[in-house]
Amino acid sequence: MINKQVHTAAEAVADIAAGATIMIGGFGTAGMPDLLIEALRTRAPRDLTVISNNAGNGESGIAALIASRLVRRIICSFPRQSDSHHFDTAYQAGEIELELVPQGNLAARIEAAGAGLGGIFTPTGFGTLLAAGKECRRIGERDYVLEMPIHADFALIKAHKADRWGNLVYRKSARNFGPIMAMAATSTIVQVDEIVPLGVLDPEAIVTPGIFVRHVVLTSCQMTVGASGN
Amino acid sequence: MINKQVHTAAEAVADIAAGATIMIGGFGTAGMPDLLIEALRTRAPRDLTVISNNAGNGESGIAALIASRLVRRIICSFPRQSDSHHFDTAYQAGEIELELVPQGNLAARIEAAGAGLGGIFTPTGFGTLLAAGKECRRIGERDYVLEMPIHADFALIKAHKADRWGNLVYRKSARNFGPIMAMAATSTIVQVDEIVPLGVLDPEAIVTPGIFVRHVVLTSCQMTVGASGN
Amino acid sequence: MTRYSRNQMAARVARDIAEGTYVNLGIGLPTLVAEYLPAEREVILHSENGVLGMGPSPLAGAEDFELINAGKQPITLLQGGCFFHHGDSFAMIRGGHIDLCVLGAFQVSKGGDLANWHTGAPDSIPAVGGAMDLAIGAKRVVVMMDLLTRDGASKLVDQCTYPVTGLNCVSRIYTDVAIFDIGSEDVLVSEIVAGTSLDEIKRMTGLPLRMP
Amino acid sequence: MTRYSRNQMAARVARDIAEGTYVNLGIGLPTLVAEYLPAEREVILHSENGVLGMGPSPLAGAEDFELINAGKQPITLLQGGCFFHHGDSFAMIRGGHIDLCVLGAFQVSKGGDLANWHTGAPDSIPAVGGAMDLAIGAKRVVVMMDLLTRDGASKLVDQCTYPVTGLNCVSRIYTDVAIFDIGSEDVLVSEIVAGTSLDEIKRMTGLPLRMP
Repeated sequence: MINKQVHTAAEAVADIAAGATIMIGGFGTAGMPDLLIEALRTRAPRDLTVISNNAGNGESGIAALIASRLVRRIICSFPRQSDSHHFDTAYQAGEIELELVPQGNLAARIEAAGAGLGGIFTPTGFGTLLAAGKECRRIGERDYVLEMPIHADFALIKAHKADRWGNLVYRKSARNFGPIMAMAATSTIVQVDEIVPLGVLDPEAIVTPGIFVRHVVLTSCQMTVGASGN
Repeated sequence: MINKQVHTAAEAVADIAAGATIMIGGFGTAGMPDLLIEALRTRAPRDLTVISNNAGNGESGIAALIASRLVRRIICSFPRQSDSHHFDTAYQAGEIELELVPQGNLAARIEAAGAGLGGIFTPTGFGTLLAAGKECRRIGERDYVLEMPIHADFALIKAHKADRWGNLVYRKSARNFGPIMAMAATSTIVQVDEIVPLGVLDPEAIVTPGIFVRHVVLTSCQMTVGASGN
Repeated sequence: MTRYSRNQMAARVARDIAEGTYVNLGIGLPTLVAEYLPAEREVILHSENGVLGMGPSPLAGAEDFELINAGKQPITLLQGGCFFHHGDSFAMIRGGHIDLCVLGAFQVSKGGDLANWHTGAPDSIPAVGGAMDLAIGAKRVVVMMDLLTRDGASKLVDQCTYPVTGLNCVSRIYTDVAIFDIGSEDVLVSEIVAGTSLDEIKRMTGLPLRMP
Repeated sequence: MTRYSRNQMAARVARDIAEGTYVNLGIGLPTLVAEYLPAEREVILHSENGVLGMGPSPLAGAEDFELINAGKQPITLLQGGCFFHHGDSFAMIRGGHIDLCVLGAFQVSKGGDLANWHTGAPDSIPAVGGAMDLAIGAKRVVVMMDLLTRDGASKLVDQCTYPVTGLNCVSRIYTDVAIFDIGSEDVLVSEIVAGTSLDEIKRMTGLPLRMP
């Protein structure tokens, strides 16, 4: 019987090694897989490349990974925020490399990876600093920049509900990067609020089919493990 | 108040003129917008370019458009079928131009148009007759063909339910090309089984947001019009 | 000289938005436009983090931090609204499906180039978000800004000195002093806030403007 | 010489498909493989027209012609199955998410080139469907075919004479006579149907084959 559920976040991230490229879902805190990021920080593989919309807020999540000096490089659209001080410090000290990507190109490059495309011509960024050094081409009456797919070894995302096949539904704007990152990573690991029996999720409304999912872990798993006697 | 419903199929297709490029949804008969195609055949604009997976079966749908000599060119993946005799005859008589596209490239090119991309490098078709004369490029360890987006003036598709904003859900494998064609056409016209009040469709389960839809018409509209006294 | 307040500018922008328009309001000043759309006029607001049909802010205590806008503020969803992922959301933008995008700006050039993402200061940390996609994606991109900086320099310029966000993408500029339309040849002053003359505006901008 | 029937070939392919595998079975002969997957082994079948989790054929009278497979035959959906659009469906294929694709073939070359879409006859109407995407997309592509044509020519060839569907994409070929694995240097005969010798197979194909 297929069962993609694992019982602890530590188990879910157990084979993420130093040097891995990791997509992390979320837009701000909506859809941020906080449990999985914390398990990753505890595991502490170094030299990570992180792909995410932001570069961390406050003290938790990606900010905590940066504070723990696990992140060598980050690909994101919006690193600078009012509370991105861990990123800011690391960046200004030259300890972290930044690839800044317009948000829609970030999404499109992740989608291109998931769909097996080798590159895409996008109009976004043409004529700007962020297209510097990139191949450009006029197609029809418009100018485009050639952008390459962004793949990852792992995607850490958050969804609302899953079943044992790994089918996922999301909740409101916490969906954001989850579905496309799930398609672009070799291994997708999902933190969910609830696991339901197979057949409960409406086949017309499943957003991420289980084919894109490797492990599912309950957000409440730490507590569950604690409650059961550890 | 926004209301995308129109009351007859004739009204829905009223501004499709000769020379138009038209996407037609469906995979075989599943998802085929038969009512809209019949209204188009009645209207009879000539020199159409049709983009669809197949080139018509039997006597109705795209086959009827071809039999009425309205189609100058067809872009599809699978024209030859056991009952595609109208296409076969027109093709062999040199009366219809065929651009044969692998099904996944057809989908990806339609998606590229909807997403505003200028071109995509796809691995499908590399080294085959269908890539003849096209730009190819090795990227990483793989060979790709540059394929261009396919736009349309109109998309005729079938969905299951709509609301007055044009939000759509589909039914089973009748979904197929509907959602991506809706995004790639300037005007998308949808035939639906049912129109429900705004707010009835689950916002987590809407497949095509109304932004991609111009007109919605009930599949039962002909009967309704008839019943009301014509 | 009379100048529009932020609220008056927002009200003026809102006046031009017809029922049925799909609109993305950029972070900051443009967000205020939503407050001036009459409730009976159905205008569908897009947020690039995957929401179409944004409603008003939630009541205090009713916030749901999984239902936020691009500025990461809690929002509500109207009946008929829906959710989708970032890929689809930016396909809406890049693919020209959004009718109108209202953005703030550091500078707009007379050719419609937009600068609104980066001051170019060498020690600053750059952040772009969706700015470049929004700049070039919508069917119509308009800017909402004070005409002058605090130092009195015109933000409507001959050529942008800040790094650009997009080229030749702005159609109209709503300012506290006047409304400007970017023509193919020159810049038109389409509407002037009462009490200011075209000559004054020409002096403020240093540009050869004309009335339509 | 003993040869596998179509059903025996299908059973043999099915034996190699482990639980949890995501599989696309091409139109025609490969479809038969589904009949030999034991019900208790969860194998998830993909159909390129937007279905994951295909179940057995419906009972007569229970067909739903909006629930069909790529061959346009009515199917059913298992619990846990789902629907998606053609874009996502081919992203699954092209993006390498399908573990295994089983295809029929006119010819396979010793280098793993596949020809299965077009006889190349000048007066024929070409049709490709999803063949080229399936050929190059899945993590592992295997072919299922009789080794010889009705005229006795080998379909495992030095170089394809029919127009190719994809280059260097086939890993394994299940035939009525033997199973062949395409190695980086040569073709291995991994399993022979009882009663046939390697020498006979070499004669049938005219290729320098070896046992692993």
